[in-house]
Amino acid sequence: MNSPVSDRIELLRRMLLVRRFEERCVELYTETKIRGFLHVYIGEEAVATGVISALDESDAVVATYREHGHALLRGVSARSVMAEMYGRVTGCSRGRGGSMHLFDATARFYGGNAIVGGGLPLAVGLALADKLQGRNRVTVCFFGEGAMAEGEFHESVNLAAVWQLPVLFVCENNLYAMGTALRRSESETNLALKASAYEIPAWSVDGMDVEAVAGTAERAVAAIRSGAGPHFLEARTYRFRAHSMFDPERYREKAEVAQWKQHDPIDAFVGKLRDEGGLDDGRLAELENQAADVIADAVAFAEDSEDEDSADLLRFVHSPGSTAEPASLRGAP
Amino acid sequence: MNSPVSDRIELLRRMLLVRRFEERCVELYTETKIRGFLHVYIGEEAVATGVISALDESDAVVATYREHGHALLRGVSARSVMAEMYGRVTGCSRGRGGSMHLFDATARFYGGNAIVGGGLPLAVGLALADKLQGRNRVTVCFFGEGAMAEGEFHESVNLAAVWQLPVLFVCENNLYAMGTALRRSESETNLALKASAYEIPAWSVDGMDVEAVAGTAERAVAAIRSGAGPHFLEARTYRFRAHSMFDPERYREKAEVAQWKQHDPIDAFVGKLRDEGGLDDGRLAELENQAADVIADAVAFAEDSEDEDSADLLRFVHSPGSTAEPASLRGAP
Amino acid sequence: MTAKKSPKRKPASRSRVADTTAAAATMTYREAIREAMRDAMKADDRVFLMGEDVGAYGGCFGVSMGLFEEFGPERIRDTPLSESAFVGAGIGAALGGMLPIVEIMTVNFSLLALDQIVNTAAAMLHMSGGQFSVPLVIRMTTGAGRQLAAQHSHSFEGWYAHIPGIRVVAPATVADARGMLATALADPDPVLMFEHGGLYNSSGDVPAGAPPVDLYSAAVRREGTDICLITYGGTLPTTLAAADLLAADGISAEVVDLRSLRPLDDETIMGSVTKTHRVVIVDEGWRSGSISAEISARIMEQAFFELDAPVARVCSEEVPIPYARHLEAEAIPRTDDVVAAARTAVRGTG
Amino acid sequence: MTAKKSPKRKPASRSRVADTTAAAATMTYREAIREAMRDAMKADDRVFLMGEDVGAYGGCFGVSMGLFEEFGPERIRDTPLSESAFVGAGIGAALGGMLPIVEIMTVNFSLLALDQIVNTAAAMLHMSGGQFSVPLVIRMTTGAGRQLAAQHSHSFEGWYAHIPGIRVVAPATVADARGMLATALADPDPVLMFEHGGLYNSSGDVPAGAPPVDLYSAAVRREGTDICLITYGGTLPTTLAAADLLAADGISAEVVDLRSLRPLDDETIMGSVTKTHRVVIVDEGWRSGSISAEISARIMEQAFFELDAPVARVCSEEVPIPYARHLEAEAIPRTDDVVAAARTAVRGTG
Ligand SMILES: Cc1ncc(C[n+]2csc(CCOP(=O)(O)OP(=O)(O)O)c2C)c(N)n1
Ligand SMILES: Cc1ncc(C[n+]2csc(CCOP(=O)(O)OP(=O)(O)O)c2C)c(N)n1
Ligand SMILES: [Mg+2]
Ligand SMILES: [Mg+2]
Repeated sequence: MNSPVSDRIELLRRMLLVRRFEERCVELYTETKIRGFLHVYIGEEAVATGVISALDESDAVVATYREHGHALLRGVSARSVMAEMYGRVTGCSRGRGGSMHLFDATARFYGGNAIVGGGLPLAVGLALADKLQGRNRVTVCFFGEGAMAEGEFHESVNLAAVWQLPVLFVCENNLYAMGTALRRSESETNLALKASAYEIPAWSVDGMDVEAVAGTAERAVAAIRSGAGPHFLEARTYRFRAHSMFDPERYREKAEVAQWKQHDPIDAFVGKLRDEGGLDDGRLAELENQAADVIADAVAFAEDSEDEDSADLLRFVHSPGSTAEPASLRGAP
Repeated sequence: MNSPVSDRIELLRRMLLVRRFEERCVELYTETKIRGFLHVYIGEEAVATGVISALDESDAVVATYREHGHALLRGVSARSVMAEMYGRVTGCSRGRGGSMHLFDATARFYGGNAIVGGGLPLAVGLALADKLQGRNRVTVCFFGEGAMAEGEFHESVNLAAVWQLPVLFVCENNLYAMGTALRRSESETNLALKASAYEIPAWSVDGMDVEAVAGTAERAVAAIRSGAGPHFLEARTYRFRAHSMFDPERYREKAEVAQWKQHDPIDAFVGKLRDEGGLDDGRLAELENQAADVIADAVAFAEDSEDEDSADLLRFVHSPGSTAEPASLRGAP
Repeated sequence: MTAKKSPKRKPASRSRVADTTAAAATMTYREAIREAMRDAMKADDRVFLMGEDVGAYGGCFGVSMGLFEEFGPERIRDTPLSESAFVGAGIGAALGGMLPIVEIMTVNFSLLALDQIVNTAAAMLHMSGGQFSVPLVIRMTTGAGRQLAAQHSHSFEGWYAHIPGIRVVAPATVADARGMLATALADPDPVLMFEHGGLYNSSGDVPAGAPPVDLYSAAVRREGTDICLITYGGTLPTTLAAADLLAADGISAEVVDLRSLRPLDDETIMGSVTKTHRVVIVDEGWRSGSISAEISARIMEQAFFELDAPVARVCSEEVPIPYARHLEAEAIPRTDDVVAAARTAVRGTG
Repeated sequence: MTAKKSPKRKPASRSRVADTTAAAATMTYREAIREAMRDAMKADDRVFLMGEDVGAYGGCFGVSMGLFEEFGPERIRDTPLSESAFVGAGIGAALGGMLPIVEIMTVNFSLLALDQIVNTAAAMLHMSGGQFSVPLVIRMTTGAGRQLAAQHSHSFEGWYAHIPGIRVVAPATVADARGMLATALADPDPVLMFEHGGLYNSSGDVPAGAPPVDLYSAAVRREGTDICLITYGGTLPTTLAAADLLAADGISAEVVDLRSLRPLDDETIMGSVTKTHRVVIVDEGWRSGSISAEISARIMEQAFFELDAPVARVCSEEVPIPYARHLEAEAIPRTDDVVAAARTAVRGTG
């Protein structure tokens, strides 16, 4: 599923899966099946769906703590993602990571990072490794507009630009960093313009239009693969839900949220497909059912899964067999 | 001496003092009177001379580890600066700071910072304090072009811009960060253009022309005082000497250095003043003698000064009288 | 900088504080910190709060809820996501005569500002030969227990206590949360205040007048004769619970709440050691190189011949805190661990 | 990530290393690190060096001098001044299958990259449930003694040793400097290597074949029976000098060089304690919360009943390191301090 996707229905299928999956996660959170912080991507699905559809299997993805969708879209199984949120040993991070730390080596999905901006240097390094090894691969790094104020953004983009590394920086501009509106966190609110100051191609795209995102991402990825160096893509989108499950949303007007919901990327795309043919009620119901099945299966899997053995708490602090492993480390009370 | 200076001879007098003072420091280093790292400003004097001449007494200055000139120009006495490099108790930092950590509260000279980029957040905070207290003061922050790659640059300039704080950011672009040429450290080598991406006025000036620097700095300071928010000034200059006393200079051609020495800011200004009248051999000799006297006096003072009492080693870790002070802290062997 | 001092002491003075809260009151730890900030803001116009989402959002853990509406955006100042710059700006503002309170959402993020804290805030006064004091207070949430995993759950307060030039305090009770801030603001040097996330909802009494609490003396939270349990912050409740269980078991445990991790109150610690001759230190920090190691070493140096048993430590397992509830619970000090360690110290067997 | 492992071990294998340096040799500590890097670069094309001025400049302390000319700008990679990004890029490159050596000029600057080191490098393997190991080596200069003052002179290696998920080594001899890098590169997890600035010009012998040195065992540098002096890195010479003076004074001191600060070699430490029953730890870190505290605490826990005197510590004074020579000398451990502490431990009087 990581080869470029032209099939429009497939794009819809993916967005639907992500949407329904997260809606279920919110329910499971209120049922206390999922704990910790939970950040959902509802409203922003077109961004990751479009961008990731432009990647090859061999490419790499670095995301944030709002990455359930990115993981699923990258091919991490719904079972292992859901099991991870349940804290099960069958989870993609063996229950150690949770919602904010989803990882999958086979999908080249490098997380899952709960430090805002923390993934940017990583992406630069992954791309550097490819360049040094002469591999023609692309690394995509997702981050929010709030992350652009962090020093890591500045240092990382400059490094990628000076070294002309194959990185696609994708800024998910949903206008808020928790409760902080873009204009209160960035002196330059035109983020593509800001990024172009690093002398790299920087484009903006309507993040609520999955095809626009996919098309732009394909162009950027192709350019990067052809050796044109790092690119920056700002996707203009909006977070329909609270930042996390603890957010009273005192910082924005209900009207503003309602306004943006008029541009729901899934409703919009469904409407478009209906108008232009190719989608009817039957097909849509089919997609919804497929999503429902995948999610039900994932939940059942998570419910039935085991927890990691507590005796294995200290595993993976160091690599298995390392002379630095447990015993020596473990401080018995 | 911190009120705006129009007197051209005064500008020359200041540059000469800084030049001769540092030439003496280099000798004293080879005589092992001065130790640690010593970074001289030789070739760059027009920048700090011009900028600081545009300040009022009440303004603040934040500099780097290459700050002997900035300290002298700000009115820190040659005696206390030299004594500091000797590590004497009579030094401006009581011998605790040395060349890289010159401080003077009365001159509002906030150092002296050996962390590249470390002074930028400080300057933003000083300006924030002025804004919150309704004081119409300007804070000038000096840093090298290499510092612009640090995250602190990015975060600090954005913060100053978002909050519209009275800071003048002065980038001393001498083309190298130790051995790293600008083009190898910045993807955008037009630094004023780069800074303008923060939506603040950003200008470039010939850093070898003291009057051009002074004029531009005056305009910037006036604008900031009138409430126009932070400004950025790139001064194009060159370091005639090695980065520090340990630099084999393997990274640049002798020819390049020779070429730049043709534009020595002092020779150039002397020539200009001769041509346009106002300076003759007699007056020049007088200035040289004044500088020589000040320096000789400073060296004599440093030589005759006492060292801090070793028993006072732990003083100033906390403020005098703090319940966290020594005894409790001091770990006897 | 002496000019700064007298007014700086203001917020600490009983009278001022008394004005605002005369009677004793019961409140949550969260409210206590908020009230302390409100008092300080009222008492001295040089005090202001800055940090990520402290304003419009109300604080990521709701600590500053309502202050934005009361004091406005200038004094309850939302910052961009720029930990290094806004902490450094706090240092600069302090140098400029303000009394900033900088909030860092979570201790893990403070690592992004560590250069400013260690290389500038802690060193400034000394590097400048005594000229520039930095009257800055940095508040941050610390600790595990909420399944926030490896980038939101650590306890670095003991680690920070290694740095000369700063004070490190960890209020464990509502009264301390209420009373320490004014004292911290009155201190001319940088103070780091660590608030354990697990304590925000705890409630307790604040004495009439919300008396200021000093930044150097430990508190004996429970008197005992058989063993001394030394702890601070988030593990005080755990430790007091252990003391109850031990009492039922006929072991009289004294509980010392350090309150300040830098400086450490050696006098109170050694006093309790000399009285009980047995010690267990309870610390949510990772065991190796934790503040509990420093305490053990000091007891070794200052009270070696008073010990009837080796000083024991109950710390967090040396692992990035995992998400799964059972693994997280396994990673941090539990009441049983403390009880077992105390039993072993007293009876030679857990 | 298993695929990575076998080849990753290559540079460590004797044979490979032997190829390049057959005979025993005398060289400086600086040359030893350089030779070790050269070998590693030749042995495995996934190895590269990156950092500020490691290339054209030759390294701020000349360690990489000449490697730029030999291996070129791709593998001896100069970075912009962006500590957080290039350390993070080292982590990413390691995840991408490379074996990066990242040089940070001075330990104080590493604080700018601490978030990447602690929140990512150290936690990645665990957070990912064992999927992503980070075979990264970070080298940096540490320590005082060159009058570089408060932002260039600290010793944070013991502080770093608090962090689970990383190894911390501090080669004190030329042979260790020569032999530890290959082992560090062969290790699948992050290794921080601390080079004391005062050691670069010291010279010593490297055995034939420059044998790799493991990353966990301490070395007994001098046998003794009356007291055990435990140290590492820059204070090994100081401590050996103290042992000579003590010998002249009739006190037989054993000297243990820790080599690895994380993990600590408890076995060797306790072995020496059990033999001598008296201990002085010499550590250039600030006293409170130093690695010496951890060692003292472990001796308390593991060898309490073997002790004839309390474990003593000789550490740096808790002050930002001052510039003035006499003050700096006063701030760090001196031979006399060690001798005095040892005499007190043995005779009850310095
Ligand atoms: C370094 C750091 N600072 C603060 C936080 C707390 N935090 C988590 S998400 C968030 C907002 C980030 O906003 P943005 O980058 O726009 O991403 P979004 O949440 O909008 O997708 C903040 C402040 C953090 N996790 N890491
Ligand atoms: C954070 C940090 N990284 C590295 C260094 C080492 N260092 C000292 S000066 C310098 C070069 C700085 O170049 P630039 O900013 O252009 O200033 P210049 O020396 O040219 O005046 C470097 C890398 C440091 N002091 N601090
Ligand atoms: Mg956002
Ligand atoms: Mg420069």
